[in-house]
Amino acid sequence: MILLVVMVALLVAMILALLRAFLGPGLYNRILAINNFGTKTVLFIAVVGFLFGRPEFLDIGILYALVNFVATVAVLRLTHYKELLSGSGSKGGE
Amino acid sequence: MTLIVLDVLSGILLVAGALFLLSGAVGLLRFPDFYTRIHAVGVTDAVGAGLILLGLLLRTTGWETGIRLVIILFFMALTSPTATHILAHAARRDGVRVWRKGDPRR
Amino acid sequence: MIATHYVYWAFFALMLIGLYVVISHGNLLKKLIGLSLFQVGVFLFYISLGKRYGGSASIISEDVRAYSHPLPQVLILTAIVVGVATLAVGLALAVRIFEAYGTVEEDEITDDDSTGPDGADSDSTGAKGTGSLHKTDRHGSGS
Amino acid sequence: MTQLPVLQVTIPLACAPLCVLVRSRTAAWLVFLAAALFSLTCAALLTEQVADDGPVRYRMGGWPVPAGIEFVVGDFSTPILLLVSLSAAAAAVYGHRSVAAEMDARRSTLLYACLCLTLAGLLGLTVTGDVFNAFVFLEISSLATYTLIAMGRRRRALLAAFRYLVIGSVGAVFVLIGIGLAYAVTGTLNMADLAQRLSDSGGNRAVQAAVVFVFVGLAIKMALFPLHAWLPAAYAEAPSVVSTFIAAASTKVAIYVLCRFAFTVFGASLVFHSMPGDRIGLLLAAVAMLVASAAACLQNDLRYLLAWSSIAQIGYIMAGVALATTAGLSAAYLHIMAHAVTKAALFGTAGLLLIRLGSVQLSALAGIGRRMPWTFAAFVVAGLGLIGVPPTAGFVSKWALVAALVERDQWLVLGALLASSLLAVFYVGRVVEIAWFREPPEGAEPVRPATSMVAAVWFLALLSLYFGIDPTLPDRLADAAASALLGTGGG
Amino acid sequence: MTTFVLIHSVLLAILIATAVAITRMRALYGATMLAALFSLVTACLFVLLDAVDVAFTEAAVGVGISTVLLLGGLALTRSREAVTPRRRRLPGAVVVLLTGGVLAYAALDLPEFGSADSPVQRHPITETYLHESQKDIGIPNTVTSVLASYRGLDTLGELVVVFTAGLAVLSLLGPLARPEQVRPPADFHLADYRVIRVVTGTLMPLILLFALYVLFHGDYGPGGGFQAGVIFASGFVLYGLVFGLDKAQQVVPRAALWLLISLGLLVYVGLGLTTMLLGGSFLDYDVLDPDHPASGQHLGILVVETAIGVTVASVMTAIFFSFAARGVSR
Repeated sequence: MILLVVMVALLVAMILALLRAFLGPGLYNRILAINNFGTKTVLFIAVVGFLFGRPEFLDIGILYALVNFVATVAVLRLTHYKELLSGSGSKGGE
Repeated sequence: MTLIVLDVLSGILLVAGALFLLSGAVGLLRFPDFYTRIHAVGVTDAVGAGLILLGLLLRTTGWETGIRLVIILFFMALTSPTATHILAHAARRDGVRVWRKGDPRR
Repeated sequence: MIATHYVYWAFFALMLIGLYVVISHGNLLKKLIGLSLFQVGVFLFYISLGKRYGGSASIISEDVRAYSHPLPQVLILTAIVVGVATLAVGLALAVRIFEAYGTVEEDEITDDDSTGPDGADSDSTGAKGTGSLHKTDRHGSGS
Repeated sequence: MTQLPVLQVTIPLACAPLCVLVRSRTAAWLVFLAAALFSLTCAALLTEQVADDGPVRYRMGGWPVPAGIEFVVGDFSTPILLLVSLSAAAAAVYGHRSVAAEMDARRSTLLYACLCLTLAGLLGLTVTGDVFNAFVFLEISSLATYTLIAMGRRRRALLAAFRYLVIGSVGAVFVLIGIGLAYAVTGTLNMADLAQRLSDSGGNRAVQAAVVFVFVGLAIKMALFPLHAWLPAAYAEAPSVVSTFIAAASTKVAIYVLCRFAFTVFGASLVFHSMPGDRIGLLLAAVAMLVASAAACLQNDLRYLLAWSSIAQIGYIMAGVALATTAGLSAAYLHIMAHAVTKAALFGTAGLLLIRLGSVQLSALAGIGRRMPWTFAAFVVAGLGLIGVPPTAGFVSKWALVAALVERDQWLVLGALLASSLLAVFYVGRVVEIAWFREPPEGAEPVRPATSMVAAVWFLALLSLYFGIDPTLPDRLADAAASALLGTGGG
Repeated sequence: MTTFVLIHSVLLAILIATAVAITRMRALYGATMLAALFSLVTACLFVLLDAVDVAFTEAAVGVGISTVLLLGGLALTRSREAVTPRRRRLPGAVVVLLTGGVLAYAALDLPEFGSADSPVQRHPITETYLHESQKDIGIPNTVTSVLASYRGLDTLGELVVVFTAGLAVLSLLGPLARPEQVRPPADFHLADYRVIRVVTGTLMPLILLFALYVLFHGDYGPGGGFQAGVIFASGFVLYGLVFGLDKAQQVVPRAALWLLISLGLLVYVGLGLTTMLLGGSFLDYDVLDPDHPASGQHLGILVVETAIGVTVASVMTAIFFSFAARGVSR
């Protein structure tokens, strides 16, 4: 029961993060929202395992924690290198 | 007896974690600019996720699941603040402006 | 009908959104993103065929009674890989197209092609093509 | 001997990484040549075996079907195996000098590797007895083909490859949806098992939708009108050796797969009787013949002209398939073989001209027939085959097609066929007129093309003549294929 | 079941909303971000639908590699999409309507979702894969048994597709730039941040370790060669992103990459040919250990997974390096 409550809270938090990702504005707000959503995903996977009685697949959660980080670094690095090349210091990509 | 204590304790941790997450998410949506939002999220996420993972840890039966939860906790503790840190840093370098009272919300 | 099939409807909607982007959007990168949406719709459709209520992941364990079907998962693993391979090749092509035409909008490229020197004679762009060939050659000769 | 079906596919497959590793152009070429010759040998042996002992089934990993994947080589697949291997071998002979003239050494090895992959993909697509495995092979050959097309000299090649990639992937996903729907209703992926479980599900709407999706997807892959948009640029901009090979093999394999799905998986009664597969097929075939031939007349670039003519030829083949009679299917198989040989020869010649002239704009071809008589004579022979003049293979197959159409009273399609042939006389004639009867530009020297390339082109042209004079072999293969498809299936 | 339907519907709604948002967003960096988010939601759905292996792959591919590649592609092209003109909308709408019509028609006769007696669940191969595989192969993760043994040929095909993609990208974007040709690093360098250097330095060995774990644990849990390969590659990608391309290429030289790309595929095909020489059919691992077929299967699957891991890791690394080097050398 408590797990279900946590799950609902997670889903609500996901939707809120999603709205932020839609609204932006700019690249940074989106990166933040996605990063946050990634954390929620890890927790979702952990909680779903317990909720349906097979909690042994947490490897996926580990992977997400890692990949989320790689993706964030990639976004920062690659968006920058674009701006350096084109020489236009745009404010957050929008 | 210990089982009930564990159960209650884990319940408290889970609910507290969920509350943290929710408050962080509301902050992410409602706060006026990037820096206030990253503040809301950066703090609550680490705590909320930590609490939920601890709560789940108290419910595990096998050591295999437990160790994975600990690993997730470790990775999250390592990566999440780092990501927040470089994100805020990069935003400041990039000239994302700080919101002052009276500015329009962005 | 809707109650038991709501899942399929959702996946079909997803496929159609992706398909629309692929056909109607002129930006080559956006087309590729649309293609992935289209594919993901199909992946989810396959996976949902294997799902069974009350079933669990098909990793055999003593205390589980019912499993979802492993076969759709295997198929989709393959399909995901095919999808990412296509994406990589498509992106590489888009990058080269940008270098050759200076744009990744399909309409602008078509205009450029019909008015540009390429339409009549291959010489000028042929030189361009060989230029890039030489470049890759320089990199490649040492490898 | 029992291992032949799998060797047929895996040896060309294994040659691809070898091509990458050897690092020298000639060595990579040798690897590709070896792969092509090996697969030709395999195909010939398999043809003999199938003709003697009936269909060969090969279970992968020793697993019982339908848990595992099986390869099935029957009468319906051996002509395609022979055709694909043969065009690969011709392309290999042709390719050595052609590639050397068109690109640098490092990319040449990648080109040969991709040719190996395309070959393996097409062969796998032909022999597989599992629908999902067919999807995988389809993607292997497609992805390799996109890469090959992108290696063309002009920047338009990149665009052609990208368009083909997007359209082709949509087609592949359509096939995937169709397979998924059929899987949802039957729970199996094995063709024979599917056929058995689908046989009593004629009224099932999901199965009908599956038929639609698989057919639309394959129609994209074989460039059936009106889903042909990717083809002209793709064939015309690819490196010569590539257009020689894929013009001969790849759309033909897609048609074969369509036949395989129609007759040995879904069943002719579902596709052509419960659903209007025959009427739609014939209609599209007729429109394709007319529109594409007319479009070919309007082209100013030889390779675009040939590519448009390919789309019209797909219409002929489709007409034969859509008749769903023994005569029709047999004619379709004959035309697949005849057109593959003819079109490979034509694209080969176009490649030769391209190397010497730097352009195959029709205006640039003035007088080329006098400067390169041997090369251009091959073009004329193959061009006659394209029109369907006796004694070429094109005549034999068109005659069979006409007979099959008359048998089913399809006069309108017959009319379209004749009109399209007339248009073919016009567009081939136009090229010949320019090349032979116009004055070459001032000071033009006779040019000597590479012997190996001319030899490959002449081999194909003579093959077309030989099959026109003595059509016993193709007739036998096509008849056996048609009756195998329409018979119990055996798929 | 109600819980399941609740979570499932919410996720589906999120998914479709995200898809719509992606189509409407003309800033392509934003669209890429949303595509990553889309992939996260997809992965949640896969977990919910019991497809843990697929979720694992989606994590590594969708969020990791696809995002990095899209960003790499964007960095080399243009990051803003032109407005879709009105005349382009019609063909899309027509095709979508037709396709949607056929799909809706098909849905009328599709089996009920999640039912235990749908044709898929009732077919005899379900029994083969779930129960007989325990006897014949003896691996708890049936997805791995089906993937590497029952349908080993499909997996070979999948590996060939990856290999082809590697060749395609290398032929299009050119082999990797040489380290000495790389321009001096620009002023913004993530390695300047001490925190990220330290964290990446700590994470790298852990990521590689995790990749090995995923490779060898694929028999018992979600994971396998492909996922391991992608994780390995994302380790190198992270390293290259933080410490710069030249450093990363010192760690993985180009010649080695070429070799490894081909090697995995050759080993896979070679294994198949070996089983044929030993008297079995292609990829029949039983013959590897005639006395104990199950241990032969174990050995075969292990070799296959390793081969996949090697090729996938090297192809993905090479693709990333190609994109990145293209940007640096311009």
